[in-house]
Parts: sequence; C-alpha cells; structure tokens
Amino acid sequence: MGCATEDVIAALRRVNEVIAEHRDELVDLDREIGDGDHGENMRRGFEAVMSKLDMSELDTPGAVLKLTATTLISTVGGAAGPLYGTAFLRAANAVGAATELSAGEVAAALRAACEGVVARGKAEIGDKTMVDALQPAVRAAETAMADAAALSAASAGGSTSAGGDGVPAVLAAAADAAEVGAESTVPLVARKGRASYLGERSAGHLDPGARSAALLLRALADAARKAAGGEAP
Amino acid sequence: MGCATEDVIAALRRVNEVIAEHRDELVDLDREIGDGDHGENMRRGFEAVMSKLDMSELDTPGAVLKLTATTLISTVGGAAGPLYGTAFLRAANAVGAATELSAGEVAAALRAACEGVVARGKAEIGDKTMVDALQPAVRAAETAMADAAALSAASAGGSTSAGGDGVPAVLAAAADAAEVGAESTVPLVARKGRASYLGERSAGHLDPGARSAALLLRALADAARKAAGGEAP
Amino acid sequence: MKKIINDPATVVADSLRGMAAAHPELLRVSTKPAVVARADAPVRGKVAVVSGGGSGHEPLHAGFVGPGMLDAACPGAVFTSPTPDQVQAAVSQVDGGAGVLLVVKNYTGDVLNFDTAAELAAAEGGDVRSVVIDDDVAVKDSLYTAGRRGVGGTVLLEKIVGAAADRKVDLDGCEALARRVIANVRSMGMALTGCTVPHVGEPTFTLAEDEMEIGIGIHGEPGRERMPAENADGIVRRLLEPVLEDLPFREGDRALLFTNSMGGTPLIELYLAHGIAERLLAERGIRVERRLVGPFITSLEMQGMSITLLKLDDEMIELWDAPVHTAALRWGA
Amino acid sequence: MKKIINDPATVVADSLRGMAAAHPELLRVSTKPAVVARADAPVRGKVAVVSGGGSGHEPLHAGFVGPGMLDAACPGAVFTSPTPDQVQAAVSQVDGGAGVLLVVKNYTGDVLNFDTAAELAAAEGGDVRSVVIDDDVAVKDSLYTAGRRGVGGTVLLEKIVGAAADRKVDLDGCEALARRVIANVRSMGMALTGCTVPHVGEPTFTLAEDEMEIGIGIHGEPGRERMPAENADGIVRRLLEPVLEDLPFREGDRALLFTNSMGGTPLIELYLAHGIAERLLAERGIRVERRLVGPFITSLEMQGMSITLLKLDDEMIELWDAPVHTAALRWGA
Ligand SMILES: Nc1ncnc2c1ncn2[C@@H]1O[C@H](COP(=O)(O)OP(=O)(O)O)[C@@H](O)[C@H]1O
Ligand SMILES: Nc1ncnc2c1ncn2[C@@H]1O[C@H](COP(=O)(O)OP(=O)(O)O)[C@@H](O)[C@H]1O
Ligand SMILES: [Mg+2]
Ligand SMILES: [Mg+2]
Ligand SMILES: [Mg+2]
Ligand SMILES: [Mg+2]
Repeated sequence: MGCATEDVIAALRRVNEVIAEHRDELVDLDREIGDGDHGENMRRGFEAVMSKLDMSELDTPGAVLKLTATTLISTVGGAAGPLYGTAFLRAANAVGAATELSAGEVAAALRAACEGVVARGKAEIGDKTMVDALQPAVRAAETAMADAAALSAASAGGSTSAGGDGVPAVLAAAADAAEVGAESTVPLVARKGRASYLGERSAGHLDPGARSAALLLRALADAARKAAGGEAP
Repeated sequence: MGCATEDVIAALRRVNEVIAEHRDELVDLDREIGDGDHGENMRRGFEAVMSKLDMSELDTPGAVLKLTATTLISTVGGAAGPLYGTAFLRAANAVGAATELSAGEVAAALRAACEGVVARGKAEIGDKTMVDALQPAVRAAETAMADAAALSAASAGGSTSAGGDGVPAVLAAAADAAEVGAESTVPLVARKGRASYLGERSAGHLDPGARSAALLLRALADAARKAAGGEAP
Repeated sequence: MKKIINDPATVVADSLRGMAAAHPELLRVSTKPAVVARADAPVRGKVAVVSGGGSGHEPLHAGFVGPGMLDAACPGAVFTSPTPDQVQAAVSQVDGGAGVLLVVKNYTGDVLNFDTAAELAAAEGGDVRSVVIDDDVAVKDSLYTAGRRGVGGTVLLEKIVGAAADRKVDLDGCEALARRVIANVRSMGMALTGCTVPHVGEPTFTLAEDEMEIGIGIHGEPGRERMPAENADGIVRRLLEPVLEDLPFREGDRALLFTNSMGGTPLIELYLAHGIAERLLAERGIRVERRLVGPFITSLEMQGMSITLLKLDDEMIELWDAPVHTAALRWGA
Repeated sequence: MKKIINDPATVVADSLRGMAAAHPELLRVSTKPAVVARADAPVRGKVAVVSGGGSGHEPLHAGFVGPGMLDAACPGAVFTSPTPDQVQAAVSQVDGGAGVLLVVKNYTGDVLNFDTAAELAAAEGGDVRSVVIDDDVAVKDSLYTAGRRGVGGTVLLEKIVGAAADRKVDLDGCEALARRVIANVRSMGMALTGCTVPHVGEPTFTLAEDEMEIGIGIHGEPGRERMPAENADGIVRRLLEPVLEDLPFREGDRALLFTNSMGGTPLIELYLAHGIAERLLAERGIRVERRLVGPFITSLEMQGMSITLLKLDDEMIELWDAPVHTAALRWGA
C-alpha cells in the first residue's frame, strides 16, 4: 500500500502544525543572521495552503503538491517562497498523475524537489542554506530505498514494489539526515542569501531555512508513519 | 562703604560659577515638569555675560546690570531669558548712575527686579514660578534693611546710610527667604509656564526657575559677604 | 545618548550649516544669530511671514521657508524659544515694506521673546504684528494654565497665510486670516516613547513597554495622562474625539486632516493611523477634503503621533492648494 | 513592542488603506494582492516602471508612485519581498503597451520572486525586463556572497528612469539608463539602534549605548561590523570613504549627494550629517550639484543613516530635475 492523496494532505496538515509550533524559533534564528521573517513567512504560507486545500477537491498527490507549490509561491515571498514553491512544483511534476505514491516515487520526488531548489538558488552544499539539509536528505532517502529494495528482493524473491511501508522508512531516513545536515550549518560562513552579508559573523548560527527544511521532512515522516499505523519509535 | 562696580562684577562671576555647578540639577528639575532646558539655558546665558563683561569697560553697577540684562535676553531664550532679562533691566534702571550701591539701593533694585518679572510674566505667589522665590526675597531684604536702619539709628544716632556692611545682610536675608520660597513650590500645582500643562501632575516637584532664583540670590549674598571681608557663617 | 552629532552645544548651528548646503538656491542661512530666510528676501510689497521656536521640531519652521510659505524662521536652541535678537534679525532681513506677521506658538517663552522683539521692531518703525496659535486641546485653556499650546495647527497656518501673503494680501488681511485659521484648528498628540535633548543626554521622560502618554506637547514634556498602551484604533479615537468635541466639528463640515508623526513613528504606522482617522471622520459625516500625512512638527526621535483637524472654507482650500516651494512642503512649483 | 497598529498580521494592508485614503487623486490601491498603482494607469505608449520589495522601508516604493516616477509598487510583508502574483498584477495594471521595466533590489528573495513574475509575464506576451540594483558597498560582491544589496541608489534610479519613461523614452532606452545609474551609484549605511518588525515583536538586533553598527542593509539585519559609537564627523567619514573609493569618484566629478535617514534619526541630525558630507566632498574636489536629504528608504523606526552618491551626467541632471508628483517626492508639479 502506497501513499494516497489523503495521506499527502494529512502530511501537509502535519507540516502546517509543526511550522506553526516552530514559528518563533524560526523567527529567532532568522533574526540572528537574517531579517527575522522566516518563521512568519512559512507560517503564513502553510496556513494559506491549508485553506486552499480545504476549498479544493483534488484527486492525485501531484495535484495536492502543485496547489501547495502555487500557494507557497503566492503567499510566502522572500527567498523561501520561490525556493519551497519550486521544490513542491518539481515534486508535483515528478509524481505526475499517480494516485498513490510508492517509496521510490517519494524518493524521486524528494530528489526533484532538491534539484529545483538548487536550480533556482544556485547554492551548493556548505553555503549554509536549506540545501545543506535537503541534499543529505535526498541521499539518505535513496539509500533507504535501495536497502529496502535489496531486503525485499532477498526475502520475498523479487517483488516489483518496494512496498507502501517503505514510505515511512524513506521519509524517516530523509528527516534524520536533514536534521544532521541542518546542524552542520552552525559553524559555516554563509555564502548565499541574506546571511552572506554578515561574512564571518554568520558562523555560529543555525541556518533558518535548513532548520525549516528539516522540520518539514520530519513532519512528513511522522505523518507517513502514522498513516502506516506506526507508533512513535 | 557700599557695593562698587567691581563688586557687582565679582558677584556676577560668582553667579556664573554657581549656575554652572548646578546646571545638571536645574536640567533635571526642568525635565520633571518642563522640557529639560532650564539649566543649560541659564548656563549659556551667564557664560555669555562673563565674556561680555570681560570685553567691556563699565564704570557703574547700573551699566553692569544693564549689560547683563541685554546679554541674558539675547542668549537665554525660553521663558527664563526674558524674565531674568527684565529683572536685571529693571534693577539697572533702579540703581541709575550711582557708582556705589547702598544696602537700600540693593533692596530697591531687588524690588524693581521682582516687579519686572511679575509685569512680564503675570505670575502671582503660589503659581509655582520663580516669583515664589523672588517675592519673599524682596520682603526679607526690605525687613533686613528696616532692621539695620533701626539698629543703626538706635546705636549711631541717625546715620543717613544703612552702611555698606548692610549689603551682605540684606542679600543674605533675601537668599534665605528665596530658598524657603523655592522649597514652598514643591507641593504646588503650577499655573504658569510649561509646568501648568501637567495640571495636578506638577505637584511634588521643585520649580526649576524658583530654584535658579534662589541659587542666584545665594551667589550674590556670598559674593557680598566675601567683598565685605566676611567668612563663611 | 546616541545621536549623530559632534557637540551638543553646537547642534543647531551645525545642522543649519547642513541645511544651507542642502538648499543653496532656496535658503539664506545665518548662524549669529540663527536665522533661515528665503534666498530672495526681502520680497518687495509682500507681507513677510516669520515664525520660529525651539529647534528639535524639524522640519518646523525652517523647513517651511520659501515661496508660498514663510519668509524666515528663527530656530532657538533645542526646545528653547528663540531670543528677541533672532526675531529682530529675521524681521529686518525679510521686511519688504508691507509689514511683518510673526507666527508665535503659545508657550510662555515664545510669547515673551516674540513680544520683546515686536516691541523693539515697532520702536524702529516697522509694522510688525503677531498672532499666537494655541490649537492643542490636551491643555485646558483657563486662568490656571499658560493656555493651550501651539502644535500641529501651526503648519497649516503657515501654509495658508504664507499663500495669502504670496498673493499680496495685506497685513490686516493676513492677520485676520491667521486668526480665522486659529479659530478653526484643533490638535491632540500622544507618545509611545520620550526623546532625548542633546544637551540633556537623557530622555525627558521614559515610558514602560506597556505605557503611552496622551496629551503631550512637542517639547518632550510629559503629557496630561499616562495610561496603558492601546492599539491603533484606540489611540486614534483618543486623539480624534477631544479634537472633534472642542471646536466642535459637525456633520457636513469640510476639513483638512493632518496626521503627524512625532519623529520616530514609521510612515507605515502613520498611514495606518491616518486610515483609521479617515474612517472615523466619515462615520461622523465630516468631509475630509484635504490631507497631510508625515513628520512635519516633531519632537526629535520621539515615537508618537498627533492629529490636527482644520475646518475648511473655500478660501482656505484655495490657499492650501496654492503653489509652495520649501524644503519640506512643495507642490505646484 | 510599541507600535501604532492593530494586528501585526494586517499591518501592510491596513497601512495601504490609509495611504489610499490620503492620496485619492494620485493612487489606486488594491490589497489582494497588494499593489499601489498610479490612478491614471495604464498610460498608453509609455514604458511602465514597476518596483517593489518588503514593506517597512517607506516611503520606498509606494511613496514614489505617480507621474514622473513609478507606475506601480508591490509592497510585500514587512521586510519580505513581494510574491510573483503581486508583481504580475502590477504589471497587468500598468502595462501601457510600451513594455514594463521591473526595478529589483539585489536580495535573493526579491530577485527570485521578480524573476518568476517576469517569466510568467513573458509567457503572456508582455515585454517585461528587469534591472537589479546593487549599490551597497558594505557588502563585498564576490562568489562568496549573494552580491551587493540594493539600497539608497534605488530611490535615485526610480526618479531618473521614471522621468525618462515619462518623456516616452522606449524600453531599451529606459533599461540602458537604469544600468547607467546602477553603474554610477554607491551607498553605505549605519545604525545607532535596531528596529522591531511587527510580527517579530523584538528588535532584530540590539546595540549597547556606546555601540554602532556599520554597513547595515535596510532590513534590520546586523551590519558587517559593530564598533564603538563615534561622533558625526567620524560616522560620515566611515560612510563616505568606502563609497568614494568604490566607484571610484574622482576630483572634478559631478555628483548627487543623498543623505538618508533610516527612519528614526531626526532631521536636525540628518542635516548636520549632510553638512559634513558636503564639506568632505568639497575637500576632495567633488562637485555636489544636486542633493536629497530626508527619510526616503528606511528600516521602520531604526535610528541611523546612509549616504548615497551618484555620479551625474547632463542627462541624469535633466531627468532628476524633471517634474515628479508622488506622495513622497514632488516638484515642478
Ligand atoms: N540561494 C539560496 N539557495 C538556497 N536557499 C537559500 C538561498 N538563499 C536563501 N536561502 C534560504 O532561505 C532562508 C531564508 O528565508 P527567508 O527568511 O524566508 O527569506 P529572506 O532571506 O528573503 O528573508 C535561508 O535561511 C536559506 O536557508
Ligand atoms: N509666567 C511666568 N512668570 C514667572 N516665571 C515663569 C513664568 N513662566 C515660567 N516661569 C519660570 O520659568 C521657568 C522655566 O524656565 P525655562 O525652562 O528656561 O523656560 P521654558 O519653560 O521656556 O523651557 C519655570 O520654572 C518658572 O519658574
Ligand atoms: Mg528572512
Ligand atoms: Mg524649560
Ligand atoms: Mg524651553
Ligand atoms: Mg525577508
């Protein structure tokens, strides 16, 4: 069993909750090396996503992701708006018209999302941006996928799907890696975005966008686990 | 021996010192119930008086008082500038062309000064202004004069002058009364000047102008005592 | 105290030098005594309009010197009224033979110093009159105060009377017009923070995070009442209601609404407050026909605002719309 | 946090409503999405000049909408760049058939959002170009930063290019002129205090009584260096020298000197600083031929200032002097 439209919606609901809970933390991180709006921008954006989703009838995960993308683009503003917007847009394109997403499709969507952010923002690993959370997350997701595939190939003798209960594992791996990646931004000197104006003074602070990316992936992973009937680990 | 031109100049020098020493106190008093400039205005004014006196050759007390008046008018500004300016101008007119001032002339000059302030500012006793220091000072000076006259009439058999050593006594009496008068402004609600805008909130504060008037009279009294060879009481 | 200055004692003169440098074609600035006059003064045959007061309220008054408004301004020390010589010097620089009107804000110091100057000028044969503006409804005008203060209405008066003088209205006419403006204008102000006079070095008053001061003047003096800070709706209502009651303004009246920043309040907040005032006035049936929004009469860096309402007639509207070219107010020129 | 607002979430819209009320003849304001356009837009046959950015910098940009300057402005949330739909809505309101020039300040967020808007507009067939201004010399322009920020030079660019568009210069001409302004303008800013974003509620940074921040941007972000506060001479020198070196400006150059307040610095201090800058420039043989002094690109209530210097040519002078009629900048009209 894969990840259906209502699972994606539930996951975004969870993202909205988590972002709202962490709004002030993100604001504070952004005050330190930016302009203090990241938490409010993200909160405003996902709140808008929620009302858009409530008003719409959507029948594929791709449609949900696409509405999320356009809503973020038109309500977030700042650097994060177009970057997260592009991420969701690319993820939507990656999953196409599928009505249920396999773990493999989820991992592919993550890769597409991350590549979209890089294409738009031109940041590399180590520039102290959300890319420092997203890129390790993609790699971890793909490794988890490969592990799961190898495992199921070994045990079940070549099932074609990695299995619906692969989605929680893939997203959990992504979230774990994103958190580590976000933490890794602390000592870095920023080279992209507003924090780069601070030069050396940007070192010693967690990047707000990397933190929000890690929160977002953790919310998705929690939602996936819950959908699969899992409990807290 | 009365109060000669150089005595008046020395007395004004003392006034300048005392005002400079108390500048911050006057500023603070004016911050509480006014706009915080009284100390600086008075300091600027008497400093200007000093340089004007240094640059001028003056041969009567009246000329010194007149120069003081015009300098205060043209440098102090605010309410205090025209009020103290008028006070010195009226005092100058009162002493006329005399080259040495008797205690009686000093007392008369004080009365003229106080009347000038009242004529310009229309304040009455109890309005919480410099008049609350000046009017009691005038009365005390005149009482001291009368006492001294009675005393010298009784002892020396009707000397026409109350005597040069009357000046320190007259000014000391004026300064004492001015200090009491200034203190009496504390509980009052202001009815004139900027403090009146505060209504009831002006009660509980010493009026800055009453305080500067008391300081000024004390400085004059000290200078007169010193000129007469007296020591600290 | 944090200020972009060199020496508290020379702030006014230093600033005037910068103003002279910034407006070489418009202004002629002297510092001893301090006078800011329009570059082409005296204008022959025109009533000269002169104002002045303590510094720290910029752009008032020097920022309003120029064609269509003031002929000269006399800036005193910070929050200290100017001295009579300044006023006299200004008068003699700008008297174009048609008389001089002194615009005096009602503070004891200003009134006394301008009165002295007017006496001196009259002694020299000039036709010098003065009008005293007292539009601040926060202060009760009674025997027990120095009367109401002159605040925001001053800006409107200087514009309207300046325009009349520009059209060669004579001294009687200018004086009568000024009195009509004074009779029809009311203001009220409030502060969220105090301000620091350079030579004092500490704020004239301090407010807690949850306090505001209602009924302030423009000299950093405490207001009439300290109370819990309110939102914009509450603040605007507290300013507007006493203003409306005092004249009183009535349904159908035409008005100029002037929403003024005390200096430190950002424009985004000021426009927000202005919008509320417009709404409240519309609810009362008062027709706002002209408006002015910005920091025009300030108390250094104080955060706060004031509202001024002028009841308009056709002549005032025409004069308000007339061209003006000053450092702070400019249109049609 | 002390502000004259009702609700941090609605500050921008509430303020825009007040702005609409204040300038009914000049502006047409919509709030969903937020766009401030000149009332007579679109002007047929004229290049439309559109700018935008986070709010909190007022009067930039909405205060510069009107004949002779911007056709529309897109105000984002406070200190947050606007979204592509806002820009698109603005473009479609003002496109008069001669193309649209987007003036973008160089911040990642602004560039990304305007780029997206330009792509969308191009897809609909409009001739939409954008220029990115990056005049802040405090930031090293290198591979290791997001490049220099757009600050005070934006105001000058919008005036000059707005005047060219007004004279029916075509899109190529306007774009080339904008690039010439960008190539010739440099700025640097400093702060004595931080500022408080309404939805944050606390200052973005705090400085001790004896500290200042040099090389700040306009978003309340910390600057490049924190150092002991200096007097006005020291501050102006620290701003002016890197500006002069960067272009570099040379003896004999003609320049426009723009002395800008970050919002909370009183005019008395700003003129004082301006006077110092004029003196320093005169000493270097740089001829200041035009000047602008005031709060034109701000960071809410921040106390501080910036200096912008534009190397002038005859065409820029003529366009600077051309009539302009906006809420914040007005002359000759
Ligand atoms: N070029 C970029 N590439 C990727 N991420 C970026 C880039 N620039 C900024 N970011 C991310 O955006 C975050 C800031 O977002 P936000 O505060 O919403 O926007 P703004 O900087 O415009 O105020 C940063 O913490 C960083 O992670
Ligand atoms: N009408 C008046 N008559 C007498 N004294 C007055 C009057 N008004 C004000 N004063 C005195 O002036 C003092 C304030 O002087 P100052 O601070 O220099 O002027 P300002 O009030 O203009 O700032 C008050 O403390 C009061 O003693
Ligand atoms: Mg930010
Ligand atoms: Mg005072
Ligand atoms: Mg004063
Ligand atoms: Mg931002």
